[in-house]
Amino acid sequence: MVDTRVTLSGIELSNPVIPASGTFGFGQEFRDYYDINILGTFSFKGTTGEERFGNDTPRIAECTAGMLNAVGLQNPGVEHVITHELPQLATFFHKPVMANVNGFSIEEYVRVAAMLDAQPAVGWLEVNISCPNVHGGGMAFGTSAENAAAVTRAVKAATHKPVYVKLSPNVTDIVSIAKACEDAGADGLSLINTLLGMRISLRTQKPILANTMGGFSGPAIFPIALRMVYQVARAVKVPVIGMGGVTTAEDVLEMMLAGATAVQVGAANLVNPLACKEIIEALPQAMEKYGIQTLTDIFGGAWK
Amino acid sequence: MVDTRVTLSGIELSNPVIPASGTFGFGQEFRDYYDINILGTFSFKGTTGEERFGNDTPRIAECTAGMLNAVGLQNPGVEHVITHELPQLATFFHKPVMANVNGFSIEEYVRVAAMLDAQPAVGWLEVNISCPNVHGGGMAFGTSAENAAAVTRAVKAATHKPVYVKLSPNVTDIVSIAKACEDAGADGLSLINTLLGMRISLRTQKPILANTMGGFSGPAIFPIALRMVYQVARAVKVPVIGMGGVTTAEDVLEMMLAGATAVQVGAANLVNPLACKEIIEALPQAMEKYGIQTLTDIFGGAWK
Amino acid sequence: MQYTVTENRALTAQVFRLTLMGDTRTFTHPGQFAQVQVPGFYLRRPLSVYDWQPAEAGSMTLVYKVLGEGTRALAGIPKGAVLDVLPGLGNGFQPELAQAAKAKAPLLIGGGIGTPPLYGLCKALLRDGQTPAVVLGFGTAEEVILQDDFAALGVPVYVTTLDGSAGRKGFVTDAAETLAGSFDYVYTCGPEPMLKAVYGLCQRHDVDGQFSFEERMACGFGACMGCSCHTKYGSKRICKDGPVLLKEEIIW
Amino acid sequence: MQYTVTENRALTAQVFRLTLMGDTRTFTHPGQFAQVQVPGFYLRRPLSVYDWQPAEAGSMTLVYKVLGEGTRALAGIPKGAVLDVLPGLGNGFQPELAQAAKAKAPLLIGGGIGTPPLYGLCKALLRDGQTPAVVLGFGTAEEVILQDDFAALGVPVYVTTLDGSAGRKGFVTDAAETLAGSFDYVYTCGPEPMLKAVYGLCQRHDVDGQFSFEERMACGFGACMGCSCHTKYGSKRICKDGPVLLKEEIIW
Ligand SMILES: Cc1cc2nc3c(=O)[nH]c(=O)nc-3n(C[C@H](O)[C@H](O)[C@H](O)COP(=O)(O)OP(=O)(O)OC[C@H]3O[C@@H](n4cnc5c(N)ncnc54)[C@H](O)[C@@H]3O)c2cc1C
Ligand SMILES: Cc1cc2nc3c(=O)[nH]c(=O)nc-3n(C[C@H](O)[C@H](O)[C@H](O)COP(=O)(O)OP(=O)(O)OC[C@H]3O[C@@H](n4cnc5c(N)ncnc54)[C@H](O)[C@@H]3O)c2cc1C
Ligand SMILES: Cc1cc2nc3c(=O)[nH]c(=O)nc-3n(C[C@H](O)[C@H](O)[C@H](O)COP(=O)(O)O)c2cc1C
Ligand SMILES: Cc1cc2nc3c(=O)[nH]c(=O)nc-3n(C[C@H](O)[C@H](O)[C@H](O)COP(=O)(O)O)c2cc1C
Ligand code: FES
Ligand code: FES
Repeated sequence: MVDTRVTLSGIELSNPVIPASGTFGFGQEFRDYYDINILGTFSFKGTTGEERFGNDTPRIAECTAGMLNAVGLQNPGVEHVITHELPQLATFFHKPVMANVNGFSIEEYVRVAAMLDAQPAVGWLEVNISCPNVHGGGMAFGTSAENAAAVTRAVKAATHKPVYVKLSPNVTDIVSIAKACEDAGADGLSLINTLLGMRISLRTQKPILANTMGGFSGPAIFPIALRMVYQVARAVKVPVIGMGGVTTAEDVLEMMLAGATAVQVGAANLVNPLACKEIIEALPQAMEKYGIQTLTDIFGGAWK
Repeated sequence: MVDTRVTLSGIELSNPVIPASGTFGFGQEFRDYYDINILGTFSFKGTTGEERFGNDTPRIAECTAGMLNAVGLQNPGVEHVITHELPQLATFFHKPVMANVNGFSIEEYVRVAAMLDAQPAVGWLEVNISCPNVHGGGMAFGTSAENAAAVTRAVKAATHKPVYVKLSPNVTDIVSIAKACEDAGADGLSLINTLLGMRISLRTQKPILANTMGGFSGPAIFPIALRMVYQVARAVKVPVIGMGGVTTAEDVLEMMLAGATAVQVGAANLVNPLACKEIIEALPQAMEKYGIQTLTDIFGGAWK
Repeated sequence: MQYTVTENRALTAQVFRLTLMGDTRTFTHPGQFAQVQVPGFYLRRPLSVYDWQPAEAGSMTLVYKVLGEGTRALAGIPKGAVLDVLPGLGNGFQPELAQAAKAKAPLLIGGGIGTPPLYGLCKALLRDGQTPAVVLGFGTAEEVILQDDFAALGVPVYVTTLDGSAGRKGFVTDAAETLAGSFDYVYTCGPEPMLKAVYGLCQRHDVDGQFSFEERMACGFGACMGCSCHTKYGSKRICKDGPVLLKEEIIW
Repeated sequence: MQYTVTENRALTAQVFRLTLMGDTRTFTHPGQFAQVQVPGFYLRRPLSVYDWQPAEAGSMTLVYKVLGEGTRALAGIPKGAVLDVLPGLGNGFQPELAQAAKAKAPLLIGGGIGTPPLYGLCKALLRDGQTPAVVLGFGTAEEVILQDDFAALGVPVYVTTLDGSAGRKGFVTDAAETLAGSFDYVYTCGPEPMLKAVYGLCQRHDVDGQFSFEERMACGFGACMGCSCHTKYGSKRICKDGPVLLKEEIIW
């Protein structure tokens, strides 16, 4: 029997597979497809201080081996998440959940984080400083080391649970931003969020997305994500949650060899609601194929 | 009859399709497959001051819908290009060619550019400040606006032919770098070069590329390239040559709607030596399908 | 879930009829849709169910138009091939809500490729003892589909074409207008400008109805918020809370 | 170029024999290779030609081992399917150069999946009136391939396995060593450590030879510089200037 357990800031996961924020809602929609308690955990939909409708539609465009989304952080607001989504979730998910924290100002990040920090169901805060789909906020924090550090510091001061900062890949030097977050007290890092991309309709000759540009994710971005996970994991001491295009158990192993402690799965959930279940089931076999007994053994293997 | 002609800095091309540097050698290898005079032009292999072997092998890794290369600017050196490759080329290619200029210092860029500028067969200089596969040079110029401008200024001062600066996509803000090059005198911009990526072998648990990381190209990167072309073309007045994942005539049209004046095709040539021929042949039909009479009419259509 | 293609044939130059064998038990309402994975494409294609036999070894029929690359590829899939499909998505038409409103003589208005889901609906309404009539609108005669299918159900079918090459010349609403008074409820599916015109028709004649919408989707089962729209009762996901909206909640 | 699969059958648990019909006129030498597009994968897979009938409506046979995802998918391609293949790539073995060296009794040394290209070579050498012998090395008896094919050509075949489960136990060079004196030239293809050992054998016995190399490739026809190696005569592309290098140019 192989051992698929990993630990994120003191909380043990039965396996490293975590549905990524924005692709799993608050878990509800996947109940029809499988018992989501088999997951390591999941990261719930990005939550802001107030309810948001998000961007106009179309919000989705197809790409070769991937997709664009410009949802723009649609969510019911942190109050509603606490009063409705989390109690609901507690009826069918019995593990600590990862809370994806968003804001348009440091004050908003702090408020949302503090409120979610107080929820017993929440195991970790994942502070998203990298959403490319909102104007005048989000992304700006993720593309500067100083701003990233400022958000991290403020959230850490207001919370007790482990804080994972989610980094943007749309930067020249992700390592310096990662280090700034680590120095500011981040307990871990999540990467990557979506790459900024675009598609144009030949029929209308205009951008397909109402928002013009959107976040690019799916298997197409895997080599970029893997590179960034490798670079960051080597440079920091805190755990890294790797993501970007992960679709198979082999992808999970490759991410962990690059230095990821756990792995998130995003777009794959949308095209195949059973994606995470299939990855979790395939993982032991893939480990055996490559002679891996204990998953934590391969952590960072590619650079050690 | 539709009109596929475009003009790059005063030189008319019969069509906008240009094989990208590094994927077409000096034209020789494609002669077995078709008469390359049907091309708009082509950009020859990145040339440096001295002969280079490049990086160790493996230099190639496969990805979903794309590939990594870490060739590392293998080339016979500018002298040999001038004394052997260009005379050879003149025997079977009768159009101005695009010279891809590389260097590890501003002096080297200037020297290589000046020597190629003096060649009658050369129509344009494409100054590559963005190769991700060489240490201690190349990339560094492409990730800072000041350095990019400095290379541009120096090359412009030493040459007479139109200078296109080839930009790196591995940056936070490609528009500011593009503008810096324009302000420094660039006659046009080429984008994008490859994205920095990586793959790890599950068999060896080590990076597949001997160089660890490599440049990611192919259809997977198209939405990122298109977004950058859109952003840059809207922000500058000089022509933009768009590239990154272009594989079909439809991709060419999408790039031009984003604001590209001409379009380069890279990795597609490697998996299908007839790629550019097929694109050129399909272009008139694709134009008719979308009601386009004159190709230049759609230039920047998505932002106009 | 895996489904075997038992039929994939052209009805017109652009429209195909696709029948798939497999587990169809998750379909509960006409107007629901399936997410069809076309090999070689990343996202699934949402296609409404035209009709289905609900069973573990059941079957479903979809009628689709070749619009872009994905549906073009779908048209090339041979009989016997296996497709990955998510069935039973969305709310579908809910005649039970119309019955609560005591409707007896509904008018079904379909435009172009919005016509197929009305077929399953029509059968359901007949089973419920209602007396539906059908108005179908197309561009030209060559594009007319499913007229015979509805006729075979024994319901009155009124066809309109924009160029008058078949049926009455004009819009579906022109035909529906002449039927005013004879129907007490509307079910409709078609391009958004048509839905808006039908909404106007309902307003003018004070008739309630159910409207089926389209939106670009990623998941199709409510997880991504890709397909949200505003309604009078807050935001809804076209894929999960729709594609059918009640007239009263639509903001126009 | 398009080729129809006329055969794709297992020789062992991992090794398959693939025959393709189509234009094979660009093959001129044994040891050349083809770039096979496996549907769903971005890069082509380089596979050596085992044998071929050169004609516009010709055929080629490739023998390949399932190593990773691409070759696994290739093994699932049915008879009758059409594959996109670039044929006639690389220099191949050049017996004409050996003849210039007056070689008459060449030894062909194949290791594992390096064995196939030696079959076409062996036939060519026999046609040229030479008297080749063949040494084939594998891991275990279950992995042995093509022994009968060579035997049917009437040449002496010596098999070695690492575990001794078939033929002589040991390396190909152990077997070749016992034949020293009986051969005046070496052609070899196999994993690089084996090639290096064969190089040592040649050095010890002052025999010249031709060595076929592998490298990760993108294009396979000389355009990308993905497959370069150093030789005594400068850098060469394994795909275009190779895959066969002459012993004298190899740097070891
Ligand atoms: C709930 C619902 C039910 C539908 N039922 C039917 C049906 O029964 N028959 C039918 O022919 N069509 C139906 N459609 C429309 C159908 O989904 C599109 O025609 C189809 O997705 C186009 O795919 P493509 O690959 O040909 O186009 P492309 O333009 O190549 O597709 C690119 C992307 O855009 C999406 N897309 C393009 N047009 C549409 C559209 N109009 N609606 C939603 N997504 C789109 C595709 O799904 C894909 O993700 C329905 C749409 C929805 C939302
Ligand atoms: C000139 C030449 C001739 C060859 N002849 C044969 C032959 O006749 N029979 C045979 O079974 N094999 C042959 N090989 C090796 C064969 O190309 C690889 O086994 C095959 O590409 C592996 O593909 P995969 O998808 O199974 O592996 P994956 O590891 O999934 O492939 C990933 C990528 O790596 C490349 N790759 C992986 N291993 C190799 C390798 N050893 N050499 C080159 N590229 C590799 C693949 O082509 C692909 O681009 C030859 C290689 C070369 C260079
Ligand atoms: C539809 C969609 C919505 C997303 N919403 C969020 C979000 O609310 N918060 C967040 O941190 N990331 C969000 N993401 C990013 C993903 O969590 C993930 O970082 C990214 O998609 C890369 O992984 P993938 O390639 O596996 O999808 C979203 C992604 C998608 C596709
Ligand atoms: C094998 C290979 C070698 C390349 N060498 C060069 C080079 O020498 N100079 C250069 O400017 N770009 C080089 N490039 C980048 C391409 O010209 C192009 O910018 C990039 O590949 C994106 O286009 P694509 O997705 O169509 O391949 C190379 C790309 C590949 C794949
Ligand atoms: S398409 Fe994902 S929520 Fe509707
Ligand atoms: S693989 Fe491209 S040059 Fe050899």
